[in-house]
Order: sequence, then structure tokens, then C-alpha cells
Amino acid sequence: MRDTAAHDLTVVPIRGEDTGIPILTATNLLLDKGDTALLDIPRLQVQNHGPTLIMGPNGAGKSLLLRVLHGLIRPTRGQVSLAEPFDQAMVFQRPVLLRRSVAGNVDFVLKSAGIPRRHRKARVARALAQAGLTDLARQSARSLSGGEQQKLALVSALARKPDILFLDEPTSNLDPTATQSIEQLIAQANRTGTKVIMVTHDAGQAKRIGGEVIFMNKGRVIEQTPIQHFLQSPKSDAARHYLAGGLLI
Amino acid sequence: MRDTAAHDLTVVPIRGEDTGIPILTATNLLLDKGDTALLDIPRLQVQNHGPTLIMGPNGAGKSLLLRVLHGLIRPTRGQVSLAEPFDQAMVFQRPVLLRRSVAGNVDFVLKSAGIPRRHRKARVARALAQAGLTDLARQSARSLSGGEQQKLALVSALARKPDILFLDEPTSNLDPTATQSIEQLIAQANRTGTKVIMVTHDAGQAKRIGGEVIFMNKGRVIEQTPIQHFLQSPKSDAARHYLAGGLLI
Amino acid sequence: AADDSFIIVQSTTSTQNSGLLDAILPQFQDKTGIEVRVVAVGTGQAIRNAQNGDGDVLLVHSKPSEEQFVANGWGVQRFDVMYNDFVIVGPASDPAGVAGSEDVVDALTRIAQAGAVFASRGDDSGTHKAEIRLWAATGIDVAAQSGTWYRETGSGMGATLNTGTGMGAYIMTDRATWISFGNKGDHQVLVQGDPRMFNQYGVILVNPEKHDNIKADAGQAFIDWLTGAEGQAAIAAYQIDGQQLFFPNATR
Amino acid sequence: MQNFASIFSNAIGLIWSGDPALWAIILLSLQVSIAAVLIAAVIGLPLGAALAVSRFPGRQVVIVLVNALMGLPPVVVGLMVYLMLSNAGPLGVLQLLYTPTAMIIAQVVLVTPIVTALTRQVIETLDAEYHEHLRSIGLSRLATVPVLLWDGRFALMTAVLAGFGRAIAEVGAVIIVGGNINHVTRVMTTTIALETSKGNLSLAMALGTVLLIMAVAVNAVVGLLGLRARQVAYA
Amino acid sequence: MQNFASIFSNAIGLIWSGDPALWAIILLSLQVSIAAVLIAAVIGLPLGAALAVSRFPGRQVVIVLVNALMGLPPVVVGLMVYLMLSNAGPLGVLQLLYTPTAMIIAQVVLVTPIVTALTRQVIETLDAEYHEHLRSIGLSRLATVPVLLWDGRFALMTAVLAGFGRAIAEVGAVIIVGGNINHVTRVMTTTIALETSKGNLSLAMALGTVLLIMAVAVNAVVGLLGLRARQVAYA
Ligand SMILES: Nc1ncnc2c1ncn2[C@@H]1O[C@H](COP(=O)(O)OP(=O)(O)OP(=O)(O)O)[C@@H](O)[C@H]1O
Ligand SMILES: Nc1ncnc2c1ncn2[C@@H]1O[C@H](COP(=O)(O)OP(=O)(O)OP(=O)(O)O)[C@@H](O)[C@H]1O
Ligand SMILES: [Mg+2]
Ligand SMILES: [Mg+2]
Repeated sequence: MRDTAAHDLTVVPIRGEDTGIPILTATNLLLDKGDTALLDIPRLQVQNHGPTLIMGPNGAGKSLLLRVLHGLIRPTRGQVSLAEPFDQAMVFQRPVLLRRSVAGNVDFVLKSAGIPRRHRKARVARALAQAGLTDLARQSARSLSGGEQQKLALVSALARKPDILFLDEPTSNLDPTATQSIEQLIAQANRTGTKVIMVTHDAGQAKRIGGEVIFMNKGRVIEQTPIQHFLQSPKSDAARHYLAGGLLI
Repeated sequence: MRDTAAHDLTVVPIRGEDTGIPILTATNLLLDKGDTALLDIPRLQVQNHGPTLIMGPNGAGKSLLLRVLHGLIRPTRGQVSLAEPFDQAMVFQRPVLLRRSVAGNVDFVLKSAGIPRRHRKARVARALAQAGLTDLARQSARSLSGGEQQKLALVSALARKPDILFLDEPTSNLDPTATQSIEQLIAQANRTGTKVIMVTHDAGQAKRIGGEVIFMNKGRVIEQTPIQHFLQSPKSDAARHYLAGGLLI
Repeated sequence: AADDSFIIVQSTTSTQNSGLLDAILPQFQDKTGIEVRVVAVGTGQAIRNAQNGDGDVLLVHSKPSEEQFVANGWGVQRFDVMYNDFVIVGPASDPAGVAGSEDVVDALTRIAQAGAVFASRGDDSGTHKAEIRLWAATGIDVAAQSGTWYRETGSGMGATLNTGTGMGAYIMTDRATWISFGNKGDHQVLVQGDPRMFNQYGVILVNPEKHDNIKADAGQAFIDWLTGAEGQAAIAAYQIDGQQLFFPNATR
Repeated sequence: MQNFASIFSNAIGLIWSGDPALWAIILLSLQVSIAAVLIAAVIGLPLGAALAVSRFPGRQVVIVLVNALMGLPPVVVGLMVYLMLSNAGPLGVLQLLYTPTAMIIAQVVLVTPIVTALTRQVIETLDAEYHEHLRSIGLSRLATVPVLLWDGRFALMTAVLAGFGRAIAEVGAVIIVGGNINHVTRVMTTTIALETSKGNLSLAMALGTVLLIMAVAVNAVVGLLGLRARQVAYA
Repeated sequence: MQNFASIFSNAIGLIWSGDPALWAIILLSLQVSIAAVLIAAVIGLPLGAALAVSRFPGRQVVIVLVNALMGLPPVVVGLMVYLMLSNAGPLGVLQLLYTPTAMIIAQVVLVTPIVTALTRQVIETLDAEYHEHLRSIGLSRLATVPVLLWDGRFALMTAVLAGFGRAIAEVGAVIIVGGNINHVTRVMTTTIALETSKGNLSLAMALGTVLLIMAVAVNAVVGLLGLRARQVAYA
């Protein structure tokens, strides 16, 4: 993971910003729990160009929205429709690792994606190398450090080469160097045709990754704009307040 | 959590930098797993002045060291000694929450600390207010969002007013505003006599919190210096490399 | 033994628990090569199992039920095999003072009058039915006393003896089971010798017309042996502690 | 031979008839087994949890033994308790033999290892998750037992129900120490055994079905209470 | 009546004597119960796991029923199997009555609900943790069953051992369908019941102790294999 060229990161690859076509549309989303609406999103469209970043305060509903879009939670009302039956993968805020070796976990993810055994070995090795986990391949995945777990979950998901990749704060536990290289992997996935939908609290990261921002607050989508616009002139008070906290960075 | 005076944070309260007395000493620490040494620390001393920040790449052994110092893991060899029988508390990298309500979790922590029932109610309420979780007091703790869980674990630990507080990346999942207010709570705890020993990957945060840095790599302590020295002129290649990843911030 | 050279005998527990069958069956197998597999259960269950065709031969001791079994066409013919007798055992303290009595009806009456605990099998077995007939002769309605001094254990002979000796009760049992019983405590035979306590065993071949699998030939061979000279001699020869347990009385 | 449908309708008929003798037997069955399971739970839950959290040399051996005790044969337990309670035995003076109390004692011996072994399993899994937090906030290993039992209460329901299943179905032990005495210690299983030995197979089956319906009722009540509590609490 | 120490030394003596008749009985006991538990595991583990992960109307009812079936009385199971296998029954032509196969069938009926109910509990806990990940990587609910069984294998050991305990200790069912025929279907528990009814209580107790020692041995072997596997694997 040494000396990955740090300056590459600012070149954010957004393909054809104007030719974007909606690949994912949510209409009339409502997720209720008791008497409170955890999500209330009349309409949300995600285009196929560039990464989509979901930002917003803790408890805004970002993780719930990802789960609903990914199909893990059925909303109380409304639906999510895809333009095509895309392959999807997701990295959770708290990665779930099976009681198997590090390599076994990656292998299992690939196997579930229907990748034949003869191809898996090389792809597992490549994924582990990307995460700098080659030396830990035979260790129990659940004894990995927090950051190692997060990297493992991310490279497992990437190894499937999904059409849509949902990432929930994927670098929250990573050291700066690892954050860099993971950001590069994300950028690369984006370049090679994977639609990235990612939650992050890190405005710096958002800027480096680029694309559009969906800003959420209290279960609602407040604005959806390109990241530069969002950082320079957020439209809502909530967003201004949210970003203010990050000014010191 | 609104309008916590952001500029306060730069005033880092380090009491009597020269009058520090060692409150925690580890000697000859060795933690083995199979044939590899996960920790190998001949000598480590922590003074009572100002926060101690533990930094280092993923897998360096920061979380393991915290656990050993806190007494959760018995090292293969060596020992940890305290100047006095201090009260300790710890917030884990992945907070553990009991299958109870949000308030119930805080209450349980306080009860375990021997705080009588008549005092607990007010302290629970104060802790929840600090974390901005008052409205969620009766919700199941395990259904909280990632950031909410982290805040809950932190204010529970703080509510015990421990002598030593171990924090393992306590703001990794927090939004910028929450990060600010948690940093303030940490600074305040430090001012009021709690020794904070904290793992972080965020150089900016390290600077704001202040104090000394213990930099680890591959299970060893590479350097232990005041944070300013560390950020400006790290002594080791490893530290330089580590910080380089963060330069873009 | 090969699978096709065995028969199943549905029998009551007394013949098995007393060790009689274990003693005599090898002699039959040595002679004929037929293995006899004994299923020892309650009389009612044995008859029911035989009706279902789950046995080739029935060996029990409840003459009315046996005759009914044959009359209904389930069995071919009933033969007397042997007899022993019932006795009444009780604690050495003998609270009803029946020791040495040879009049069982009188002894039972005295037990009832003393309110001394009496453990009955209460399981519709041959022994139980014999006991009920004797109580009927006393004119005492024991069913009304059930749960007080008259205790129905609803179990086999062995279990009733275990329970009865444990509670210091009087118990009516067949002599064979009693002699071979290992948990006598301080109980002894107190009442015996009354002709009304005669206990006849009979053997019946299950009707092969009712079920295809009945091994009529082998079954009949066993019955012939048991009621013939060799079988009868083997029964007479079986002793425990110098006491003969069963008395052969086959009539042909 | 009757078919299963008619046996089932017989069973319903038996329950419906409201025969007081039958109901007395049903009630005694439930009383004895529920009492035994409650006592076994009071012993086995903390014991199993303590075994789950404690670390001592020979712990693995104790776990193997407790698991093996799930295979205690009822007849042997019956005999053991019989030998203790009989007039010749050390506890003979209590005069408990052939009483429902004796039956409860025998079932407690039988069921406690089951509850203990299954509790150990459930709590060990939960402890793997909670252990560091609970130790960190200052609880000694043994002090974590009540917390783990409380937070694992829904999973532990199945352990207790397994114990109940063993108790309510059991005949070998209760018939030895209870004596199956009509109107005194006769329960459902001993009645079934009696009717079987009489050759009244379809009555026995119908009684078995009645017993099973009672077991379903108890399980349903426990299940509903659990579901209720789970909605209120935070699983 | 002898005391427990002498009963225990009797038991050791019995094992030590190497009496071939006794060993034949011990072996048949182990064969029947182990075969029954293996079959019950093959049925109950996937069934319990499927019940844990699936969501359908009436699922709670099914769970209550399976839990209640842990209370199936052995005598009733014995009768049920008897009625099926009897010459008068639908499967009479198979001529299985009074064979070890019949005993295995009866024990399978008895043990499968236990394994199923306990598996459901264990897998439900594990599924709460794994569910989102497994669904996310594209597995249907039912496709997660093998994964959950594999990752939960150490916790499931106790479920299977509970089933083994029930099987090895059981007498009511095997005596009805096996007939306790000397040299053919006589197992430890039926021998113990027979000796008890002969009043040979201390022999019965000693045999019970032998049975228990066998149960401990089986549990120890399973426990050691588990421990071994656990060291190799990643718990
Ligand atoms: N089962 C539930 N019952 C009640 N409230 C819930 C439940 N699940 C989630 N919530 C609430 O929904 C809100 C949104 O949760 P979510 O995890 O989506 O937040 P988030 O935006 O991802 O926050 P974070 O940045 O902290 O991860 C939170 O306030 C949470 O407490
Ligand atoms: N039981 C174990 N067996 C083998 N290796 C282990 C075990 N536990 C931890 N490790 C390894 O020890 C190293 C240090 O782990 P630790 O959790 O302390 O890292 P960390 O410095 O906190 O990293 P992070 O920043 O990712 O949280 C990691 O490489 C981890 O894989
Ligand atoms: Mg989240
Ligand atoms: Mg860590």
C-alpha cells in the first residue's frame, strides 16, 4: 500500500456529466417506525455518471436509505426501481465478517457471486493485495483490527465488480495512507463502470471523490447537487450547519 | 448540539507539562499469537498531564495496546502497573451496546460504577443531552445509527467520571458537528482531571486535542513526543509515511 | 440364527422375569434350530400385539381372555402349559395379622378392615384380574377405596413389588416372580395354599389365516415341544434357591 | 386398528368430555412438570451461565460432564431418588416416596442438566459479544451472569422449553418414585404406559395426543408471553 | 440397599469384566442412538435453520409446535411407530417390527424435534448478525442455511448432544417397537428397566452408571473433536 501516487486523487473521473441516465429511481419512499418517519423521500433519482455521495448528520437516515436502495429493507411505502437488473454490492458501516479466514471471507463473497472456483484463487489474492492483507490471508477474519476489517469488506465487494456499489463510511477506521489507497480503488471502480453510492462524513474525501452530493437531514433529502456547489454554497441551513462543524479540518 | 463554540477547541488544556508524574507504566510487554509478536513494548510510561494520543497505521496494535493497558487482555509477558488504583473506562472501536434502551444502557454503566439509584436519573439525562440523544432515550440502543451508538458509548463512559479514559477512535463515525462537540467533551474531561488515552487516525483531531503522541508500528512503539513535534518533524520513516497519507487533509 | 428360523412369542413378564424362558428356550433351539424371540409385556398388550400379527405364539395366564382370543378366531387353539400359584406377601410386622392364613378371602377382608395398605397392580393383567375376583368374593368395593389404603400402581408385577415393598403394603403376586425378585426388603409370603389362588398358563398359536407372516409350522413346533415331554420336563426342572417355580400340567 | 384422524378426534373427545378423573391427571402432570422445570431453571440458568463465563482448569471436563448428563436415563434417576427417599434411605424420614414431591425431585434431577447445558451454550455466544464491555465497566466474571441471563432471556426460553419437554414426556422416573398410584401420583405419561400395557392402544394414543395438546398449550403461552415481552423490550 | 460408591465400583467392575453379553448390549445402544441422532441431525439441522431464516405467515405457530414436540412422550412415539410397522399396519410388509431399525425410527421421531427446535434458536441468533451481509452478496434466505449451519457448527454441537442424550436415555419407545428381545433388540435402557422390574436395583443402578459412562465417552469424543476443529478454524 506504499507510495500510491497521492496527487492522482484529485482527478475525479466523472464520465459524461450531461449524458447521465437515471439508473436508480426511488418514488414515494416512506419508512415508518411507530409514529416517526425514519425516511420520507417523495422522489430520488441517481444517474449513472460519477459517484453519488450521501452526506448528513448522524441519524439523518443515510444508512437506512442505502439499505432501502440496496433492497435489504422493504420500505413501509413506495418503491425503488432499477433501470436494469444490476449486480449490486454493499459495504456496511459495521462490516460483517464470517467466522472464517481472511481469504475464506473474500472467497465466499466471490463464490456467492457465481464466480467459478478456478478463477477465484487469483481474484482473492489480488483483492488481499489491494487491501495489504496478503500476509494475514490465513488469519481469522474476526480477529482483524478495525481498519483491516473495513479494508477486507471493501476489497471483497470490489472483487465482485458490481454494477452498483453501496459504501457506508468505508474509510472511517482507516489510517491516512489506507484511506488514500481505498479512495483510489473507489475512483478506479468508478472509472471502470461501477456506479458508486457512498456515505461519508468527510468533506475532504467528498471533494476528492467528486460527483454529486445527496444531503439528508431527519430522514429527508434536503438537496442533491454536484459536490463543488454543495461545498461552496450549500442551499439549506442544515447543510451549512453540518459543514460548519467541518471547517476546522 | 447546536452552536458549541468551535474556536474553544484550539485551546488545549495541558496542565503543568513539566510536573507530569507517571500514572501508568508498562514494562517488558509482549503479546504473542502463534509465532508473531502482536505487541512488543519494552517500556512505556504515561504521565498524568494532558491527553495521550496513540497513532499508527491499521493493524499497528493500537487497540490491542489499549486493551492490555485497560486490563482486558493479559499479555503473554510483562506487566502494566498503575500509580494508584484508578477508576478506568473505555470506549471500544466497535461500541458494545446491551439489548436495552438507550437510557438503559447509560443507567447500567452508572449502576455498575456503584452510583446510587437516586443520582443516576439526572446523570443519565445529562449524558443523553450531551450526546443529543434525549429524544431517543427510550429507543432500543442497538437500533441506533452508527454515529449515535458511538456517541452513546462515549457519554456513558464520561458519565462515570473515570480517572483514566481509554478511547479507541471515538469519533470515527461522527459527523463534523458531533465530532466538534465530542472533542469538547473530551477536552473538558481532561480539564477536570480525567487522563485521556485515545487512539485516532485524524491528525487534525490530534492537533486540536493536543498532548503527547505515542506512534506505533507493527506492534512496537516507535516514538513518544508532544503532538506539535510529531506533526512537524516525525522521527521515523514510518511516521513520515503515515502522515504523508494525511497531507491532503 | 438365520432370519427365517425364528419365531416371536408374545408373553407376560412373569415368565421372563422369573428366568424360566431363559432357562428352557436354549434347549428348544438346540433341538430344532428355531430361535425363540420373547416380547414380554402386559397381558392385554400381549394379546393385542398377537391380534395384530406381531407374534407367532401367545403365552399368557388369563384363561378367560385366552378363550375369548381363540373364540374370536385370532388363535388356533389353546393349550394348558403349566401353573403356579399366587401368594400374598406383606411386611414382617403384618399389621393386619394375616400371616399363616390359608383362606385368602378371609385374609383380604382382615386387611381391608385394618385399613392396611394393599398395593394392587391395577393394570387388567392376569394377576390383577385374579385379585379382583378374590376381592369380589369378600364383598368389599375396593374401587371406592382407591387412593386410600387400596393403592393401584397401574404397573407390571415387578414395579408393583418395588412400590409395594417400598410402602410396606400387602401385595398379591405370582410365586415365580416373588421367588426371583431381588428387592424383597423385609416382606415375606404371608398367605398361600388357598386353591382359589391357582394360576394357569396357556399357550396359543396365532391364527395364520389372519396374517400372512405367521410362522405356523415353527410356532406349532414350539407349542408341541412346550406341551410335550421334553418341554414339560424342562419346566419342572427349573428352580431358584431349591424351589420349583412352575408346575407343568399340559394335558396331551 | 384405528387411523390417526380418529385417534385425534378421540383425544378431542376426551378433553371435551371434561371427565374429572382425566382432568385431575392432566393437572397433576402439569403441576409436577412445571414445578420441576421452574426449580431446574432456578438452578440451571445461573449454573449454566456461570459455566459459560468462568475460566478454571478442568472447565472443559465439566462441560463434557454436564452435556453427558443430558443423557441421564430416567429409570436410573428414578432409582437414585428412590434409594434416597425410601425408608431404608438417608432421607426416608421425610416420607416423601410415592408423593408428587418425589416426582418433582426426580424430574428436577433429570431436567437441570438439560437447562444447564443449553444455557451454557446460549450464554457463551452472548458473552463473546458482551464480555469486554462488561469487564470494562467493572463487573467481575461472575457478576456478569445476571446481565447475560437477562439480555439472553429470549434465547434461553428454548432451553427451558426443552427441559419442559423432557419433564412432561418422562415416565421412567416418575413411575418409580411416584408409583403411578391411582388418584395420588398418576400422571399422563404413567396412564399412557398403563393403557398401553392393557392393550388399549388407541386410548393410549388418544391420551398421548391430549398430553401433546397440553404441551402445545404451555409452549404457546410461553411463546406468547415471550413475543409480548419482546415487543416491549429491545431484542 | 447399597450406597452409591459401591454401585459405582460395581459399574466399573461390569465394564472391566468384559462380559460379551453386556458389551453386545452396550454396542447396540450406541449403534441405535448414534444412528438415530445422525439421521435426526441430517433432518433437524437444515429444518431448524430454514425455520430460523424463513418468514411466512404462521411461522410463530410452527415454532411453537416444534418446541412442543420436544415434549413428545416416548411411549406415544413407540405406539405410533408400532402401529405403522405392525403386521396390521401400513408398513407391516417391511417386517421391521422388533428390529434395531424400528428402534432407530422411533428415536428419530423423538429426537428430530429436539434438534430442530434447538437449531432454530442457535441459527436465529447467528442470522441476526449475518443476515444483511448474506442477503447483500446475493443469497436467498434459504441459500443462507448451509452458511449459517457451517458457521454455527460449534454452537450446534450442544443441540445435537441434547438429542443424543434423549436418545441414549430413552426406554419407552424402544421397548415397544424393539420388544427388548434378548440378543436381538435389548439395549442398556431396556435392560435397566428389566432388572428394575426383577427387583435387582443395584444391578440396575450399576448398569445405569455404565450407560452414563458411555454417554460421557461419546460426549468427550464429540467435545474433543469440536475443540480440535475449533483450534484449526476461526471461532
Ligand atoms: N429499528 C429502529 N427503530 C427506531 N429507530 C430507528 C431504527 N433503526 C434506525 N432508527 C433511527 O433512524 C435514524 C437513522 O438511522 P441511520 O442508521 O440511517 O442513520 P445514519 O444517517 O446512517 O447515521 P450515522 O451517520 O450515525 O451512521 C437514527 O436516528 C436511528 O436511531
Ligand atoms: N487473535 C489474533 N490473532 C492473530 N492476530 C491478531 C489477533 N488479534 C489481533 N491480531 C492482529 O494484531 C494486529 C493489531 O491489531 P489492533 O486491533 O491492535 O490494530 P489497530 O492498531 O487497532 O488497527 P486499526 O487502526 O485498524 O484499528 C492486527 O494486524 C490484527 O490482525
Ligand atoms: Mg450510518
Ligand atoms: Mg484499532
